[in-house]
Amino acid sequence: MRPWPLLLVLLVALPLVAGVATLPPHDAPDAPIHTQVGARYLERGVAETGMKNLVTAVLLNYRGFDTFIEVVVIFTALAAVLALPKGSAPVPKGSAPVPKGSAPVPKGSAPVPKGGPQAPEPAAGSAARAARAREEERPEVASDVPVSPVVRFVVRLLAPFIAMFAVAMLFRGHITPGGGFQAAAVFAAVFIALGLALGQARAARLVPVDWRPWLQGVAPLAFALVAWIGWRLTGAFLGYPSDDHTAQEAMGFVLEVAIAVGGGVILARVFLEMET
Amino acid sequence: MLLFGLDLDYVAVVMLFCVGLYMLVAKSNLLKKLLGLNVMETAVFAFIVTAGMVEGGDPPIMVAGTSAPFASPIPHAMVLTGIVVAVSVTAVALALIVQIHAHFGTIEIDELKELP
Amino acid sequence: MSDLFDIVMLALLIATAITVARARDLLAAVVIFSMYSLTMTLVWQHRGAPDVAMTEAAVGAGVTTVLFLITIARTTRREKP
Amino acid sequence: MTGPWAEALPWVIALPLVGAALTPAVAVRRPRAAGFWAWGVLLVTAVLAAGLVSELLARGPFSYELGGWPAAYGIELRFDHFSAWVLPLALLFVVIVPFSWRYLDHVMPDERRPPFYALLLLNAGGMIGFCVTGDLFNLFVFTEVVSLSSYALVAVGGRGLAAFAALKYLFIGAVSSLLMLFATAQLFVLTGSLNMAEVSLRLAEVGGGTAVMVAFAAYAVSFMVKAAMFPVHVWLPDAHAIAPSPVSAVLSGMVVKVGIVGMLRVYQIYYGAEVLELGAFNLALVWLGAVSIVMGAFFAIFQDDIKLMLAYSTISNIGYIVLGLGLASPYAVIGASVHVFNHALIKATLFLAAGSIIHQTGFRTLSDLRGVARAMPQTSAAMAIGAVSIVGLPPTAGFVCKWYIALGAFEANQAPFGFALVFGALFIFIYYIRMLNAFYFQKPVHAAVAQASETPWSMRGPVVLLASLCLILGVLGGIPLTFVEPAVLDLLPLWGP
Repeated sequence: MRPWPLLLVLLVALPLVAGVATLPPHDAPDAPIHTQVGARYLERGVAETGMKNLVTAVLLNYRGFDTFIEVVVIFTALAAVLALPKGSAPVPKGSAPVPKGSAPVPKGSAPVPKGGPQAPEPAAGSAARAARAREEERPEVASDVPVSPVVRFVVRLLAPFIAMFAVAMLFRGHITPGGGFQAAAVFAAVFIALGLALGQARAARLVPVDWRPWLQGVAPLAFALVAWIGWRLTGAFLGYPSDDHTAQEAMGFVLEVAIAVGGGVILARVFLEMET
Repeated sequence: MLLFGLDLDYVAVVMLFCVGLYMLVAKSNLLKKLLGLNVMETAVFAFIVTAGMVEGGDPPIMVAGTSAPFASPIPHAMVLTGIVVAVSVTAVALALIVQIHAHFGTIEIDELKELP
Repeated sequence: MSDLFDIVMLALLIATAITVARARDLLAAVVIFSMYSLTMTLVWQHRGAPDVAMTEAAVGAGVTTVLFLITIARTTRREKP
Repeated sequence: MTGPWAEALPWVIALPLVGAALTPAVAVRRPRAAGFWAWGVLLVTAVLAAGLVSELLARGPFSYELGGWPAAYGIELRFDHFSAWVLPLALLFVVIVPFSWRYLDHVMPDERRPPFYALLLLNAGGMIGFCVTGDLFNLFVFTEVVSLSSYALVAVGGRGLAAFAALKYLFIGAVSSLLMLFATAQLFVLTGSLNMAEVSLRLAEVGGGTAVMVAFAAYAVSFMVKAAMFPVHVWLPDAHAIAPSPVSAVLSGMVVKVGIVGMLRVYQIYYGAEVLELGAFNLALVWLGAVSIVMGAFFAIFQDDIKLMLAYSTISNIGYIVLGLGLASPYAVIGASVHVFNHALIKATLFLAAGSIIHQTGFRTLSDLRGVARAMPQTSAAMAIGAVSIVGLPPTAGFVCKWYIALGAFEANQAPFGFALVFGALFIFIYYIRMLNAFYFQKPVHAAVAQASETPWSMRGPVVLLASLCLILGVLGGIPLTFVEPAVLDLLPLWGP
């Protein structure tokens, strides 16, 4: 065992312990965390936002912009997974011998020196390894493994109920714990379970191909739309009309549904991309 | 809960953080490193949630059956955002790991470094 | 009572985290990690954060674990010593 | 009080992000359309940014309260003089994207273009948001947008090694983001607020203490990693060298500056609160900066791969910026702040020119690229102008800032660091001389290099434009100063060693 990781960990641990040791005690009701901004949310949050679950109120209303950027982050994850090269077949169409931008280096050039493992990409060099890698890719995972009929039956039986649970969580998110993100994760779980039980192809049909480009971006788009509506109504980006509870509820509802649908589609798509 | 003047909850969080950090720097396996990163992330989230709690407090949901004192809602919103960010980072990292394995046939950093 | 629950849970968290670090079988490591996440869920529920607990259960313990499992299926299950 | 352009502040962030969300849908029939779409979106973003800057010049810094909530209760966006960086940022993207249209032909198949351009837009939107937000947690979320899209952009170009470089970047970047989240949480626990101005005010009430210092240290380490300072630079060379060249230009020119801008924001909070004696920290910055300059230049000398050399040169130049900030004298800070912009411009020139050469010849090392100037005179000239600029010779953009930083060193009675700076410039000079010597004065060794043709116009245009800007800004060096000076002079009274 090498000693330097332990040393590094100790080096980090000491200041961290020193830092947390001098914080105000965490369960005292008069700590700044409870007396400053948080206090106003607790006092006036329900009246100002019309949401009884204050976490949802903070997420969608007071700090709605954070949530906007947060759905952008999951969209980024999907874009990232989609942008990565697929499989290990040669990439470029057209003139193959011209090296792709930066990656491979043509024969004859010395390996890139120093600064890490900067060797040229073994385009031809390790054909054997590439072949083995391709070989390993073929054997399909879970979806082709025969699934016991009992499992298949149970999954098919339960899927609608689990989906209903997600919908319930979504609709009651402003009163009870839960909301868009949790519903999104459960939707994705239903999808993954169906994918395992029935096979990728049938599960993939749940999200029509034509809709995918729109559905995967629906959460940021809905946020932009609601932000624009709020801008028109109140003059502030992502503003909620404070006296109109119907409008508040409608806007919050649109956001929750968009997060659930968009997030669910993105998670399911990431799952599909990684499987194939 | 105090022990030798140290807040035990916070110290436990720092210990989790350090276990994660150790996995990240000491393990050679890329998946292990990623698990370590996830442990670290969860530790920071635990720190934030702990900071927002209040002795005997109820969740910040204003319905019949809950009463003051309430936990602060802002840390909860922060952690919700953080969890989603963490899973996004994990998904991208896993996609990269799959690529590395498809190309080099290994996910051990020691072996990757020895490749020509 | 509350203190006892906290101490047990924190000890369990640290124990699971260390087990994740020590497990040579990646599949076992991932499963123990999901157990770590679920323990964390209980702690957060206990600390008045049911929203966070639900998200962690669904996303942290659920989705993350599934993604890890897919990756293990496509790469390798053993960590080399 | 505020003019009509102030209303555009949230939209300048939302526009590229929404544009990214729409990219796959827009390009569903013709994947290549994604490039034009991204360019259009960035063009409109740049117009909005220009409007914001005109507002800034007319009426000074202004804020926008999102959702109409008063500052501390919602999220506040704040457009100050440092935020003016969003305009050159958007403009550089507008120049870089057309370069990528043809460049990508050999990098990826058409069907992967929509997600690629979506990532570029997300990166731009994230950086714009990072520069204008006035909220600490929001800052963290924007950091994650920028970082996550950067990790992916590193990996899009190749297999194996690109993925490995991206993963290394991801691990280090994720730890630095976590440290940032931890520091944010600590400040939140101490002050009960996330709004930067409010945190600063309340920190003054709370006073110093270990926790305040640890939060500062966590922020400092986190942003040093993002800026690739010397001891924590290890992720940068591989990632920046292996990414496709337009991406390298974005990463090296702009994404590392996220660390610098973040550092400036934290400085604003802490100097405003006057809770820490930061003299020691400034001294550390000066030393780290000096070491970064010398080590970056030193490693660059031994590189044969031109993109790897440019990547090491970035470490060296970040060293200049950090050295300037640490010196904490007006001239040095002004020079450093201007160098944030000028280095982005010069690095974009160099990476795009290098990318053109690699694209046309298929070679990427100095020894293979001997004599390329005869085959590609315009691109090589651009490369030469960029090289002269980055060394900091007089008629170019690089001169102004390095001159200011050197003046600042003498002003702060830190003459040895002024010499370190000159010494570093000498090192940098050596390796760029090596490059120019190989390009101009040696015989081609490969037929492909001798017979290479110039790039198509969509690639040559941006390179030529950027190179001429390097020259123009060398003559009109005062323009960026008008933005930076007021901001620095606001900050400096509190700065002091």
